[in-house]
Amino acid sequence: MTNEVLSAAELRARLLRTCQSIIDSCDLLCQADRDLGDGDHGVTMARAFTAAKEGLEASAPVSAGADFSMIGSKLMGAGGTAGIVFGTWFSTLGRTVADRALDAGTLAAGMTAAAQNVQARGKVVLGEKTMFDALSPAVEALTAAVGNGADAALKQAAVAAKAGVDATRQMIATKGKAKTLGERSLGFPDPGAISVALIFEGLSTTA
Amino acid sequence: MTNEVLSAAELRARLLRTCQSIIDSCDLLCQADRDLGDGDHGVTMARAFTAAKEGLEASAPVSAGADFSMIGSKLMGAGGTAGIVFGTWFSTLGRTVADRALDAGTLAAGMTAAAQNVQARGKVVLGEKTMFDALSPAVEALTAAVGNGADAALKQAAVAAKAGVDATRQMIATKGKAKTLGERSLGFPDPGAISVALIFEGLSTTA
Amino acid sequence: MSKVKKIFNAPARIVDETLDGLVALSNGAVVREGMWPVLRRSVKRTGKVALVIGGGSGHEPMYTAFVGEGFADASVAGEIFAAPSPDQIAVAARAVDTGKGVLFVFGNYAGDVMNFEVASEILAEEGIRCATSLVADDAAIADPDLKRGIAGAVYQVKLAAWACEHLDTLDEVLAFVETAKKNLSTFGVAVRAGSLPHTGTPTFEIGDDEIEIGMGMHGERGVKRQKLPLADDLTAEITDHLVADLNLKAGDEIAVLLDNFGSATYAELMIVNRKMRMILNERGIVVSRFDIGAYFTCQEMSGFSLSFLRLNPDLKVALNAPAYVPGVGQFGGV
Amino acid sequence: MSKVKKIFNAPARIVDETLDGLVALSNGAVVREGMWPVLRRSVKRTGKVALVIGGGSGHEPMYTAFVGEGFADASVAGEIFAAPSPDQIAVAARAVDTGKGVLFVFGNYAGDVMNFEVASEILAEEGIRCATSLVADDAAIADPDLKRGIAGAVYQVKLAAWACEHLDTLDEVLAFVETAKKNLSTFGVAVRAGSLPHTGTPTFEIGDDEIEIGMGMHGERGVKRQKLPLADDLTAEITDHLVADLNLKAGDEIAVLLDNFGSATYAELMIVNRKMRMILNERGIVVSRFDIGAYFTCQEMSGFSLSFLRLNPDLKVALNAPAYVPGVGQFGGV
Ligand SMILES: Nc1ncnc2c1ncn2[C@@H]1O[C@H](COP(=O)(O)OP(=O)(O)O)[C@@H](O)[C@H]1O
Ligand SMILES: Nc1ncnc2c1ncn2[C@@H]1O[C@H](COP(=O)(O)OP(=O)(O)O)[C@@H](O)[C@H]1O
Ligand SMILES: [Mg+2]
Ligand SMILES: [Mg+2]
Ligand SMILES: [Mg+2]
Ligand SMILES: [Mg+2]
Repeated sequence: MTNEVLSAAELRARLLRTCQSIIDSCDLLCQADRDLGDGDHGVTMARAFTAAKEGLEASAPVSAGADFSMIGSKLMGAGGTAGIVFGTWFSTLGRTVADRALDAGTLAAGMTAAAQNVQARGKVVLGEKTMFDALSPAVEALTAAVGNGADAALKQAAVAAKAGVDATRQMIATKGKAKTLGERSLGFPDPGAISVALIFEGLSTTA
Repeated sequence: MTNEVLSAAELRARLLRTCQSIIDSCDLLCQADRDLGDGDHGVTMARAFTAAKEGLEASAPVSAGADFSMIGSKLMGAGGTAGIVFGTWFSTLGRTVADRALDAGTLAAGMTAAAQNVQARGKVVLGEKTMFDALSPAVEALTAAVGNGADAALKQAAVAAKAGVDATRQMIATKGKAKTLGERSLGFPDPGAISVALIFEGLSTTA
Repeated sequence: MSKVKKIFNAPARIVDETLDGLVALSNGAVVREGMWPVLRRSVKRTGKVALVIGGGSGHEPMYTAFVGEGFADASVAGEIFAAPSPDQIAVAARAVDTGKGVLFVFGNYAGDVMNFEVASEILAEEGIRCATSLVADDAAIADPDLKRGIAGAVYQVKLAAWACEHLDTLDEVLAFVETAKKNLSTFGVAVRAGSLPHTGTPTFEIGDDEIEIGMGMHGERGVKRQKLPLADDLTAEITDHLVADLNLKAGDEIAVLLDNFGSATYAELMIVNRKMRMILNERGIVVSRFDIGAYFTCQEMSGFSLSFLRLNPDLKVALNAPAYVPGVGQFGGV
Repeated sequence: MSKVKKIFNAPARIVDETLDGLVALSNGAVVREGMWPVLRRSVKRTGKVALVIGGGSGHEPMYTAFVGEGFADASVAGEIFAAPSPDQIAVAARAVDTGKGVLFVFGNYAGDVMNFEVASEILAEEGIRCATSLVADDAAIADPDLKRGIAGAVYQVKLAAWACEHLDTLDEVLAFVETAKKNLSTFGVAVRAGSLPHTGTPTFEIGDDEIEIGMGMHGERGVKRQKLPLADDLTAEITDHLVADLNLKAGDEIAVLLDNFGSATYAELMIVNRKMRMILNERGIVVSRFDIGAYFTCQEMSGFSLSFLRLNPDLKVALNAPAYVPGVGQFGGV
């Protein structure tokens, strides 16, 4: 089934699955962060998305914007790099989407604004081996596929995010905890980028 | 060859080999002490017998008594339980043998006095799972075999010391670092007893 | 590989219960701000720039416990190795602001920088002025923007506290600390990683004869790995590096902080201290204050760092001002 | 199993270089007695009973560093986990005897007992009177003869130092310390063993979910092994044990020393402190002094001990007398 507009109920279901998928990936994300950072990315993400999930479960699905905002503020409250970066993403998305119906164009506009805010907050550019290296190509793919509807666009975004993760393997980190590793950061995928791919996978998957 | 009297030169050769044998047993003795104590018995014994060996090497073999005394004071200076206990043994032996020729009777008298002093210093009785459980039977065996000459008596002592080591396996420690282990000390041989057996083996072996 | 065991009730309760433990031992000197992971002096000081410190937990006693005489007005504790969130930081700042603004001192890590930045924006909207003096003392890294904040934080916070106490405006305080920190440099090494209590897994693997040089404080690795050297050679390398970094000359006076990352033994630190003193003596550099202890830790990481602070009359007064925090006791140096 | 790495030059030089490191940081307050492993105050005190402490090394800062105001006149350091030899002990005693005799305070271990005994015999022949107050505070062991000397040593040495300073004769000093120590009890636990630097091998193996209860200070094992409990349950067990051992009642005042064996994290200690306070509060037992730190360690062993000292007016005065040792700093408690 192709959704030209993602209903609040359908989005809610996907968001809940996304939360669960992050929570279930705790060990995987921690291992990725042990290779490059301080080993806690999974713990922080799981804590943040548990709070987000609880927030969703405690409220009725009113609008896409409200759900994104709720998640954004829960992530932001979880602390850590992950909390502020992913929180900025979802908060901006929520603020931009607001109470509009979630069609491909609205989603693309929201994601584009979100990626810009993440970039600004993180003072990050492409190629620094961060989650932005998955987020930015995903948002671009989503925007490029906007004519195919929200569902198809999200699927393209998920593919691009995964490719973005792979691309981070070849990057030398210049932001985050891996920045001091120099060439030793080569060969490992960025943990935050993996989280981005998991999120787009969750958002693009029907039950 | 049976020595009715152990010459100062022959004793010296055996003492040097004994020192070396203890030094070479460092790991074995540490492992035994890890099972029951603080894991350092080999280190202390090796340190003590290295000092003893250096002392011997720096002096001509004048008399058995002098060699025993020299070893005693080197061991005593090495510190630790091993230093004081084995130091007491050799110091007393040296003092008792003094400048007498080392026949079986003199040796037995010296060893008997030494065992008594060790017992007094350690406030230890048989069955407490210490080096005394190898030393005491060894000295008894040596004394019993005194009529067969010094060499044969030392060989009997070595056999008894080994049996003493085995017997410590079945004992619950009530002295030394293992005393708090209770039944957990069962099954392991006492490290100090192993050292005693190594020493009698060294003393009873011709090159 | 065997798991690292710790004594706790639940990983998610560690930060909370650590704060409660600190309050419990302080005889009323420090309290928590509600249920927040914020520790503050129980008696609110007035008419001064407020000092708020913080960062991820797991490095105790830094930053959490360093609240009290001669140190911060409040600390805010994130989860282990994770920066505190903007709302937590804002709570800490509001609790101690006296109208003269708030100085934040925390380490130069992406997460901390971003979270404190958002908090500052929130507070600015409320009319509370905030300024930040980043701790970025890591001599292993040349680029100033990339320098991490490590154990020199202890000195930087102490100097900041003095400035908040004795200087009038937030701008003056900030200028003092920013100038002071140019004299501060730290270098760390580790032979074994610490582990996150949640996973019990060391944050990095390292060979039986290797050492990580230029170590950070979260188990993120250092700048290079090499064969384990003799203590004297290692100490010489570190000492020379710090002397060069601060461009120290004969006759210079310094304070030295020898920080235990967690499970270094006291003997190791003494062996390092011995050699460092020999080198500094030879060069005519005077150690006029020395602090040794596990002040800024990384769980059970085995390693240490040396921090040098070049002293001048002003910094000497500031550094040697009386300081006492309940969870650590007197901080008077030798 | 991977080796434990330490930063040193050679195992056989660790004790020596630790002593040199202590002298180097002390600004002249302590010196070595010749080349001996003996640290003493550089200015010889007169007209008082002298206090000499010591034991095997590897537990730093105890005993080695605890020389100075409010602590010992001299310490004598054996090799790691090995008692000092009689001649070393005698050197320490001779260096600080003022004619009024010497009190030895050291732990109840076979090696220490025998070596100090022989030293006392040597010194007696020279006309120096010595007496011994054994540290035997281990609450895990019921039989007084078998009790080991663990972290309560810090308090016992401090009380002994006060007595040496304020009482006239060796007999009076000994009587004071022997009476005082009846109020002292310690209980330790560990989740991971330390290792001897010479071998780099932990002194015992322990399962991924086990804890050793009633732990000693040399890696010799505790009195039992059990599944790792929650921190609160463990703390309750230890606290109850100590309360029973000292027969503490509501209204009693105690001092508490929470000792880090080596690589316990500060957070773990705070979690323990938190629960201990709750239990003591409930029972009406007042903690009027608290000391926390890695004072008596066992290499990188992971664990801690709680020491309770029941206070009375005399012990309070003695325990709270000013104390400062260069290698540790102020020892003032909270
Ligand atoms: N400046 C930055 N901007 C955006 N993302 C960043 C930045 N620095 C780091 N990250 C992302 O954060 C991830 C690490 O998250 P996490 O482990 O939660 O934080 P921390 O590094 O504080 O432990 C990295 O993998 C990277 O993707
Ligand atoms: N009271 C004692 N009398 C005689 N020997 C003892 C006594 N206590 C312990 N020992 C011996 O000392 C040995 C341990 O020596 P060592 O490891 O060097 O000393 P420590 O226990 O001080 O580490 C034990 O195996 C035991 O044989
Ligand atoms: Mg991380
Ligand atoms: Mg031993
Ligand atoms: Mg982190
Ligand atoms: Mg020993």
